[in-house]
Amino acid sequence: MAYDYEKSIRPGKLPHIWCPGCGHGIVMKGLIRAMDTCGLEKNNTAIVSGIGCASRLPGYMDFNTLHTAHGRAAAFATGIKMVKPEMTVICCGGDGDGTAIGGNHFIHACRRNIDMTYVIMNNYIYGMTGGQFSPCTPTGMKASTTPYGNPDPIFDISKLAIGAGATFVARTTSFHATQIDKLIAEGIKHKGMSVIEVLDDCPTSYGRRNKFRSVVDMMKRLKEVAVPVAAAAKMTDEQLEGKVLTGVLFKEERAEYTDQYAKLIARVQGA
Amino acid sequence: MAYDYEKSIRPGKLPHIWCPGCGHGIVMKGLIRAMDTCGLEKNNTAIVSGIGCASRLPGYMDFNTLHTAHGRAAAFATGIKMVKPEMTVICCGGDGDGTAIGGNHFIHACRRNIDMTYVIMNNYIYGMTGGQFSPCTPTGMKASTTPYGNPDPIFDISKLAIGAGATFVARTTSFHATQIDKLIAEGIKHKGMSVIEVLDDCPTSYGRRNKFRSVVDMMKRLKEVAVPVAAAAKMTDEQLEGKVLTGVLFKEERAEYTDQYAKLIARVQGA
Amino acid sequence: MSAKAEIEIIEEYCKGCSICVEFCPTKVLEMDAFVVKVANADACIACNQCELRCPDFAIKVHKL
Amino acid sequence: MSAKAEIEIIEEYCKGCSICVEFCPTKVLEMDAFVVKVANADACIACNQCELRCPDFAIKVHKL
Amino acid sequence: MAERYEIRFSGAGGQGLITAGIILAEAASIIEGRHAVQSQSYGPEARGGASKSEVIIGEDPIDYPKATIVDACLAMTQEAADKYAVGIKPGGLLLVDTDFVKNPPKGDYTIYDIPIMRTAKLEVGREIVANVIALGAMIALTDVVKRESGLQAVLAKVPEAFIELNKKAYNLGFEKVKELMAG
Amino acid sequence: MAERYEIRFSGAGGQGLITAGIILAEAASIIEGRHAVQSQSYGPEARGGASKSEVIIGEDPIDYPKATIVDACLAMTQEAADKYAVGIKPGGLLLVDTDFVKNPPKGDYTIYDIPIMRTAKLEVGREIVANVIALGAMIALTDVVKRESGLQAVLAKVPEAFIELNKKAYNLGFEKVKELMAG
Amino acid sequence: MAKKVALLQGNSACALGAIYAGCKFFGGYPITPSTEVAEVMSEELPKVGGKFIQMEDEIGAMASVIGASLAGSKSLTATSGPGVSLKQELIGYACIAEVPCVIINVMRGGPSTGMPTGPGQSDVMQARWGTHGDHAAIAVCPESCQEIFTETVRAFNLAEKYRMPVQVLYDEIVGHMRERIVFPEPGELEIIDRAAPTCSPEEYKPYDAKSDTDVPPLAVFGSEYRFHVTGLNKAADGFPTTKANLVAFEERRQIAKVECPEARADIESNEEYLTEDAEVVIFAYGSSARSARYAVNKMRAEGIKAGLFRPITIWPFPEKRVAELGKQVNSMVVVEMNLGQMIFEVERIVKNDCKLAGVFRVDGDPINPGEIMAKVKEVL
Amino acid sequence: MAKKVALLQGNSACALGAIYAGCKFFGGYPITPSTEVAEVMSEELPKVGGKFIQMEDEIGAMASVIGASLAGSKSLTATSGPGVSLKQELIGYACIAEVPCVIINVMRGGPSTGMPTGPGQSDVMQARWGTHGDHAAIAVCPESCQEIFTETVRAFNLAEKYRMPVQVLYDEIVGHMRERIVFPEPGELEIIDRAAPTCSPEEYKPYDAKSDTDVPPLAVFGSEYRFHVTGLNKAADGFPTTKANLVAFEERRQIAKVECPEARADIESNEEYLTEDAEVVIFAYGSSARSARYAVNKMRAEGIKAGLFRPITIWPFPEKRVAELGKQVNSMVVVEMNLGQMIFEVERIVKNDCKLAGVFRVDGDPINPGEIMAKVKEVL
Ligand SMILES: Cc1ncc(C[n+]2csc(CCOP(=O)(O)OP(=O)(O)O)c2C)c(N)n1
Ligand SMILES: Cc1ncc(C[n+]2csc(CCOP(=O)(O)OP(=O)(O)O)c2C)c(N)n1
Ligand code: SF4
Ligand code: SF4
Ligand code: SF4
Ligand code: SF4
Ligand code: SF4
Ligand code: SF4
Ligand SMILES: [Mg+2]
Ligand SMILES: [Mg+2]
Repeated sequence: MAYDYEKSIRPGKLPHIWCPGCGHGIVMKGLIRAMDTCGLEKNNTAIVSGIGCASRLPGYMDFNTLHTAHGRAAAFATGIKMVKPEMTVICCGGDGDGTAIGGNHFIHACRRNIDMTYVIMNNYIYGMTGGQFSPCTPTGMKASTTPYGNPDPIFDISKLAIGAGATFVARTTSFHATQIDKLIAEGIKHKGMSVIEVLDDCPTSYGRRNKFRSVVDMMKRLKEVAVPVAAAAKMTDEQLEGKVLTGVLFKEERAEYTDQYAKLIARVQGA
Repeated sequence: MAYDYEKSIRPGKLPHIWCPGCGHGIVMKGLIRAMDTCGLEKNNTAIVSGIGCASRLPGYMDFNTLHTAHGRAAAFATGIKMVKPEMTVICCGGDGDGTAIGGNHFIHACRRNIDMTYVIMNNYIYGMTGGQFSPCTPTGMKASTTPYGNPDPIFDISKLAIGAGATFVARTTSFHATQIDKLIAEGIKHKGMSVIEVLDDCPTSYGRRNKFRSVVDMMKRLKEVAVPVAAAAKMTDEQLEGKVLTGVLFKEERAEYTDQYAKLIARVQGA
Repeated sequence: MSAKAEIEIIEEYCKGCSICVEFCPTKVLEMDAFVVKVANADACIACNQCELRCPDFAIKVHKL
Repeated sequence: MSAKAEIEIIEEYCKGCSICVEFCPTKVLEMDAFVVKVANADACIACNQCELRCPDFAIKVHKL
Repeated sequence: MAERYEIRFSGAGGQGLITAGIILAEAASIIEGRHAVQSQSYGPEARGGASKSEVIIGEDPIDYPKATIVDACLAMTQEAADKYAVGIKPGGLLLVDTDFVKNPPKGDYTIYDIPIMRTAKLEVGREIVANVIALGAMIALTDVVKRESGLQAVLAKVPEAFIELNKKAYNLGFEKVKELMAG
Repeated sequence: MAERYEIRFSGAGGQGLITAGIILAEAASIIEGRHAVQSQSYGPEARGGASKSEVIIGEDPIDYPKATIVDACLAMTQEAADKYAVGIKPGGLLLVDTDFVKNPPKGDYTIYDIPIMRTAKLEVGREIVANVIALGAMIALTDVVKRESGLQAVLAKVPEAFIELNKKAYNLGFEKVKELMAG
Repeated sequence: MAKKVALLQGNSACALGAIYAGCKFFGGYPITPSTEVAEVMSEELPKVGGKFIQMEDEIGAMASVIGASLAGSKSLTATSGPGVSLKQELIGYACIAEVPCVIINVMRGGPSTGMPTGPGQSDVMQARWGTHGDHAAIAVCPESCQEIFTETVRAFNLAEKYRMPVQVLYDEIVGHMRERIVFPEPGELEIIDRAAPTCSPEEYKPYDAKSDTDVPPLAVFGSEYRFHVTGLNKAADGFPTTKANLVAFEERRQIAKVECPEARADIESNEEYLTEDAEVVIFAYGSSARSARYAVNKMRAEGIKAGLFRPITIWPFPEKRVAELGKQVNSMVVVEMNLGQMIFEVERIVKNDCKLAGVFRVDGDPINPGEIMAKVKEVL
Repeated sequence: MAKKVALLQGNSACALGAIYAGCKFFGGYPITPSTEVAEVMSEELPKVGGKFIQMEDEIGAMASVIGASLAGSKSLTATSGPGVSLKQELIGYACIAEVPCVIINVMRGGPSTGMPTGPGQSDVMQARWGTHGDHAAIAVCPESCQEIFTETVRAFNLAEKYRMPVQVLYDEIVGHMRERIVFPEPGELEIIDRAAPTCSPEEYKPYDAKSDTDVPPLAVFGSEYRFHVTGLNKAADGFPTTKANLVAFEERRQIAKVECPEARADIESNEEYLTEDAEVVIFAYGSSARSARYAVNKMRAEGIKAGLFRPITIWPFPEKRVAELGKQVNSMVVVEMNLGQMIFEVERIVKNDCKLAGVFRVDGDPINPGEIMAKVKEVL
């Protein structure tokens, strides 16, 4: 049987608004499979996003869904999780949303190690507003606000997340479709802040401007640049030039925030 | 002769507003010596801060000085540096200012690798507002908003800065007075984003609440926990438990932002 | 050669990105103006690549 | 034993934190209510610790 | 009251109809020195689906910048026709693409059709010029600017290498409509 | 017009004068069931330098919550005296610490002095109770609340172990002033 | 809250009022002179099983509060000037998404950093117009520690009832001074909880208004009523729309739910003191009203027929009553610790009906009764 | 800017106006419908040796603009609704620190995220009151692409002259539509640069006002005039103070410099169309005024004595002229793409002098001339 995505999607919400070939649809499918794998209960799960094309994802999902303001997903989600630690909280959104305007909430959620799973759909561009560069747009590339090539260096989102204290950090691409659900599922099961970066493609606002003939070309590039961590371990720096590591990049067990707070309450109320 | 601090200080501005024993005065002296070492010209140097006790520093300094809004120093400084790349730009401020509300501007300045020197005076507390915990207050400690002990994990500022892309990262403490100027001077000379974290003490808002008898006790603690990176290399994880590494933690040469932008302009104007 | 799966295409969802066409190892699919169509049903080996990769929930592989 | 330096204390700046007192290796300094004072001038070895550590710009070591 | 002529171009996002509107407005306001305002609709996300571009042309400055009742409308797809071929003035004009608009909405206006996309593909050999064909056609249909003004405006926008292609497209559109009206 | 009595405690930050004000307000409003408002000054950074705490006491609710003209003022340091021993009512009262306020500002009010800090250090043995001595003294001086109310309010605030110490301090302050006034 | 009576700082009274109202979540970021609200909440919340979190900034604090409210907790944040400015975008979010929450603004002096430890009343217009876009505002402005307690309770009630953010504004003077508080017994003050949906989960639409002034019930994340929330203009089902009629209906309803006559009457709360026969009325709110009452008493003693009109609810503005008073009196004197803000509203409402003057002050000192009396005598 | 004439989008006209005015720095963050301003600036600035930076968020953008201005560049940022809300704290900073800069607000629909691609005029009150604390505001509201160009130039002039942030508000309709622009020759439009200090560096005080409406000269970081800037209340020398008289002087001066009669006359700019003999005046601004002018023409043709009053400077509000018109006409009709904002100001000023009605719309569609005519006929 074909995979039953529909049972996780709100009736009547498809087709979604994303452009032909937009990678966000592929990530959404991976997320659905991951949530399925984890057996999440609809009523007991919240999906929270910011603003952007990627952030439109929750609207399609038949869960408690919250489409917040640009960049604020992690902070809204923190409020939900504090009040209802028993709920599974998933954040999702774009690279711009999560690392530009939302950078501060993102790093602080990592620091607290609050139990949520943050899926960043990194298409290295502000898709929704028509293709301005994001903190993840590779240096030198074209965007509507870098007509002469992007002068900015990029964030390595995973490095940033690890530096900020996230306890589960993984990366894959929209080409590696089956890895998406595996990593997200692992992130959901991990107790603490999990960050899963999925490199995907925005043919409309990035591809055209950067001379990709089609989204398939863009996906093939993702295939080429991805190197699984295990394989990378055996490669030279030269071989790794221009490559992106995929798989679980970091994992650590550390006290989770709402757990700690529950203990604090117990202590105060016990006293 | 005694060191001539006065020539860098605005006439009539001393005594400063900091409490007896506040570590910020020690850092300011180190900064003055460092600026001296680098032979900075007063008119050609800007010192930019946010809001907090630490952020009061620029007001005393006889340079171009800018006391901005809470958390925004790095962003204001970016504007100055873009317009006048020939100026030396120094940011300073507290742990709260730089890593709580100012976290986003901080990590993005690191990412861009814009040439400025950011001196974070980390007294692990919001001093000015009377001792609420900051993202750097050690877990379990008391602050006015953690009457039951702080449940939050801390940022390792250096790790965060490295994760975000800073190209010079160093740490010392207010006990290690002579190291302060050495590291800041090295940071100023480094082309790119330099972060120098100076652990110092707030006897008023942190010390009392956490049962330190005096600021001298607090300084002695700094002496005890500090381990120079070189020494740390030879220590076991167990020995390093509870210690803080000092010295230059990271250094890398990477294209500087305003340089890149100057090249872009040259390219456009040449064409 | 006989089809290993029946391919269902939900035309209202298909946006014609041609990802499924490109990644189908046996060239079962083809673009028809803006929408994909099954051009070579028998060649399907039920590998599921098309369903897996379609960003638009527009294709379903029903194994036979 | 004779002083290696003359210690200048700027009383209006001194806030009496006693850091200089504690870190002076030869116990030259002492607290006098809220302000530091030179209690044992001859012992000074001009090590500069007091000047270096005073957070308030209140002490100067003039080497003799 | 200033006299104003309102033209709407509609079709699918990506068909270049905003550009068509802009060129028409340039022909009127820059080349002919009259007044023109061009505007377009932005969907919720400014992408996908049907899109429209409106041009209002007049001898005096244009106050109200959006269409009131449209004098002439182009619809390149059925969806666009359904959505945007409304508010056409009694006695007005509607031009549709023969192949893509099978059911043009009926009303108190004259409907014309020419195979715009097909012409682009088969007669010019490049689908991308469909909007220039459409522009030529609309100018022929409405006479709102001179034939030469439209052409001049088109050519001012394209690189050397594409001049002939666009000239051909423009003229094809213009002539196909003139034929139709004559016939 | 509600009758109101205004008292100001001033001294160096850290001398506990805000607490003294709070205790007096509690004595009046909680223990005696009258009305009281306590407020304090915040410097630019809410720390360091001279500090003040004001209490206004009345039989009716207190409207204007800040001092208008002060009935009685305490100054524990010269800086505080210079800064805050102003706006004292003609015929009002000013109490200063004998050792620390060498030049109490002169005016149309009676000045008293007792060695508050010294008493704390030498007679009670703990400088920290200076504010309680001051409180006892001000209550003796002004009679604004009953002697017992003040004591009760003090004791309600301190842990068991410190009851005797504070009782002693309060009484010392109270009696030293009464003696002075009597003498 | 063991004692029935206590001498408390305004900020403590606020926190304890919130706890009384059933608040179970506080998300904040410290700022003078509001910080004590957070400090007391950090101590009290765990006792009642509530959650306190200090967020990374005021924006995060506001976001956490909205999230927490959607998860079912009555939620509070407290801040001052710069923090309120930072929260503006998300205050608008709470308006359009109709999420109940309470925002305390302990007003300090100056724009920007200004005078952090001085009092001010300069944020009252911001409370109405600070966020972009059309929206309604409810704001209350207590004048005493006791009233801070009761108005905080009322703010929660209004937030829950009208499903929106409610602001409590008071200045540094009341925030930091101490007065006797008499704690109401549990049950003594009315406590309103948001209306829960009564339909089946399948039928539930989070913005399904029965009329153009209706406040639809709000379900809770984690219950069986799953729903979607967005800051985009949306239809009754909570999903985005750009349909003109749906957008217009929602935009208008969200203002009308607060500004229709019934709601105004319910939300409005004024104190009138000796206004009945007054020839001059002083319009004052918050701690300035205390100075004004003092001045009124003094002037009455002098034989001047002065009265005080004190709006406790400042938004919506008490238009009807002010208009009536404008017709009654010879002059109105507006007293504010700012350079003239609410006086614009008074002017708008009283029109040419009476003389109008203002007493303004922004130097860090409270307004003195003497200044008020001088102005009254000048205009009378 | 090679051609003298071009068909340009409003947002492009804005960017090119800024370049004409001598702008050399843009700090921004993309947001619909203002993004094209940034896009054009990113292309144009390097050509003239200027700097474009896309910051991490709108707050950072505003901060960079203030920093850049202090370093001596005329500086610009452009944003829309949510971004404007986020900038509020730092707009206040620019006010109190008196740093010239220009903020473009391309207004879209709805509060919060609302309707990002629809037009609105709902931020006009926010432009006056959005930031906390007392402050003055200058805001202009052009109605056409040509006027966006010239008003952007004027905004820079006002910013430099009055040493403060100036906001340019226009809605999505004008921002995105294209019209012919005639480019002024260099020198054709007046360009004002900030006054530089004439005293010696030692004597220089950045806030050394000669009168209570004075705008002191602003030096530049990197010159020999070193100085200190803070967001705290400060004395003439720029250093913080809490001295009541100094604080009050500065707070009042910073409003008076904009609101004193001379400054008002200088800043004010209105268009009046057929108002001379008008019995009904339509008060409209921005793109709504275009609908209103269309309606006026239609009504004149019908014999109705209608006129249009269009404030181009919306803040400070044109009080004097509106008061005069209020006395002249029988009725005023305020037309706004919001639910009633400037009408409050009009009401405040015209008082009982004439009838007043509003035409409001917030559904994403522009106001139609027909709606205006219907309302005029209703009230006349
Ligand atoms: C406060 C605020 N600033 C800016 C915007 C405009 N905006 C909307 S989405 C977006 C960027 C989206 O990029 P990303 O998060 O990478 O998502 P994508 O569209 O690429 O999936 C921006 C800048 C906004 N809505 N709110
Ligand atoms: C927007 C804003 N939020 C909050 C504050 C209040 N505030 C002032 S300083 C400060 C914290 C200062 O802590 P830190 O930066 O560590 O400096 P320190 O005082 O410890 O030296 C806070 C929260 C403010 N001024 N502005
Ligand atoms: S603009 Fe880009 S990110 Fe947005 S829907 Fe289209 S392809 Fe996807
Ligand atoms: S409060 Fe702390 S940080 Fe601030 S001046 Fe005092 S000791 Fe220093
Ligand atoms: S299942 Fe595999 S073989 Fe069959 S159509 Fe899909 S991709 Fe092709
Ligand atoms: S991948 Fe999906 S959307 Fe794309 S062409 Fe195939 S079926 Fe259509
Ligand atoms: S110089 Fe050294 S020895 Fe002399 S007083 Fe200072 S610390 Fe003591
Ligand atoms: S260290 Fe400085 S401030 Fe402290 S006691 Fe010594 S001289 Fe005084
Ligand atoms: Mg993106
Ligand atoms: Mg600190």
